[in-house]
Amino acid sequence: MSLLLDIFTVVAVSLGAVFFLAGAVGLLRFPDTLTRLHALTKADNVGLGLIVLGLLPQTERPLAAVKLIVAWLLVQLASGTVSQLIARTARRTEPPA
Amino acid sequence: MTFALAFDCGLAVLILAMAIWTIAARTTFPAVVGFVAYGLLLTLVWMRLAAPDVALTEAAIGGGLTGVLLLGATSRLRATEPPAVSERPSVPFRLAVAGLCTLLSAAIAAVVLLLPDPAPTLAPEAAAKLSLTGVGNAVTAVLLAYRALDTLLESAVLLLALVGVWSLAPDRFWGGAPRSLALRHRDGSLSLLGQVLPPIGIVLGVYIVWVGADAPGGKFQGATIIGAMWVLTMMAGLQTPPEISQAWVRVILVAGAAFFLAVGIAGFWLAGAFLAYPTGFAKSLIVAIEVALTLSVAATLGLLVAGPPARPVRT
Amino acid sequence: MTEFLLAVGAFVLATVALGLIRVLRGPADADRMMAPQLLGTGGIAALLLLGAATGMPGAIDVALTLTLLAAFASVAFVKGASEPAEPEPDEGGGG
Amino acid sequence: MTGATLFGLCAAVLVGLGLYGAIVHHLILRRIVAFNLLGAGAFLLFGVVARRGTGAGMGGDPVPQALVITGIVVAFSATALAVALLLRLHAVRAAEDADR
Repeated sequence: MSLLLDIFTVVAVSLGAVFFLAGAVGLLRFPDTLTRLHALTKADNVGLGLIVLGLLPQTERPLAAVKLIVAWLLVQLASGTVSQLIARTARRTEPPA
Repeated sequence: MTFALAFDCGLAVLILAMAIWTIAARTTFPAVVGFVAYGLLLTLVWMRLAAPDVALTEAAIGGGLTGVLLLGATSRLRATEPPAVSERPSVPFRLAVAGLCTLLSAAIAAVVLLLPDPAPTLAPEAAAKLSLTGVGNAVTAVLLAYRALDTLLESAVLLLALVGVWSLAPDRFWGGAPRSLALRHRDGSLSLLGQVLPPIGIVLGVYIVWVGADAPGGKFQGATIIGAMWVLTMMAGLQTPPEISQAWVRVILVAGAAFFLAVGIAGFWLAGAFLAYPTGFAKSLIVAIEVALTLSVAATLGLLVAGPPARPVRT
Repeated sequence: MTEFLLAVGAFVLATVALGLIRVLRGPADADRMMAPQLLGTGGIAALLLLGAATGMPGAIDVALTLTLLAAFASVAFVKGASEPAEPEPDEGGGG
Repeated sequence: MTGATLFGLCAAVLVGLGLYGAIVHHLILRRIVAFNLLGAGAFLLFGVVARRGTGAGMGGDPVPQALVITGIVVAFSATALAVALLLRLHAVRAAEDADR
């Protein structure tokens, strides 16, 4: 059972790391502000989500697991809001190409 | 162990890169963004140095409040910023300064490499008397028992800084409210964030103050989080900064330091020395002081971000 | 498992560092602001991995603090970008 | 080489960099930022000393750690005061320019 959980952790955490890589590459390679923002949110939502999911079996106390999930939810809320705000600012300050 | 060292090396390289960028950037805005990233990375370094209490403080202040302060100042001064190249000092001067700073760095590096081994430490002494204070977190014990005078003076310094900021107000605005922190155009998503995040943040802040007696955490860490949540509601336009002449504002600001001082003076009679706690009451007094200080420090930090009064008193 | 989690932590940190090149390149201020945003999330992930790897007390609490303040710098930037730089007239504000 | 020594060397470079920026930059805001960078380097040195002083089951010496916490909060309040002074200076200058 613990081996299975460990395998689950390895798979989920590695996948999460790949999404971070994708987010960073997108942030560098995409042509304009809004598409870069799109890449950024993938790392925020899916990358961190998968890492949190993978770490859940490794927690010792239930409180730690709850805190992990709360951390992910808070990042969802903050990153969603910030993306909206940044996108609106980008549209106001630079004319569309 | 090698993985850990590789992690540390990567972290050190990143921090140095961000620091160089912060100093070398041509204009102010990218430099300040670099500094915000630098603060985030420092939080990770403090965790690697086994100092979670410091990491909490750095996360709240370095990553949050300092960024708000510096970015706000950058955008307000942007129009007056001269072109980067025009005001640069001459090359020989810069080379001389660079030489001097390299010497300083080399001297400090030599000191770091020559630090005595085994290192002197006060950890055993701090642990030995820990049971007398009743708290389990040695850092909290240092802050509120062994070196309580430092902490008392610090709360006074915070108030002094705030008085200094307020005294910069033009005469006609004295006693009024600081300028609004809200966005000019009200934003729905930010209002949502300003409504959902603060309740969670306040719970976490109170939790961190509470566990601070026995686990990483404490009043400064918790207070910064609570203060930051207040700033967030002001930025979302849900609250406006209060007029500084109001009595309740003044009472909250001085409550922590005043209570701390009162307990300290009471120590003369009850325990025979200034800031000494009577035996058996140490933990309850420490927690009480922490609660009072949390409220005051949170209010002080929020008002420090808000700045000097910029509106006349409403009558 | 400890080594694996540390290695992933280092990897995540390295990738978000890659993203930091965006601060250098810009071109718009909004682009520059995204890099600390990514670094914030990556830092939270690295912190959680570090905490799980070393069992350090408080790592999750520090990560939670970072999540609460993740939006701060960006909101401050948006406020700065949405306003003229002159000293502004008094406004009523909400509230 | 341990992690603590590594970060100690890192802190040494940060102090030098911060000092360089604080002297060379013309804009006061940049100097404030550079000075904060320097301060963070100095705090980091305290952290390294604390980390080396492990003992009594603690990860580090709690006394320098507590000093750094105090220092971070005080550094923030000093920065807030400096920024307020700077903004006021600019407001006064702008008013003088308008009069002229």
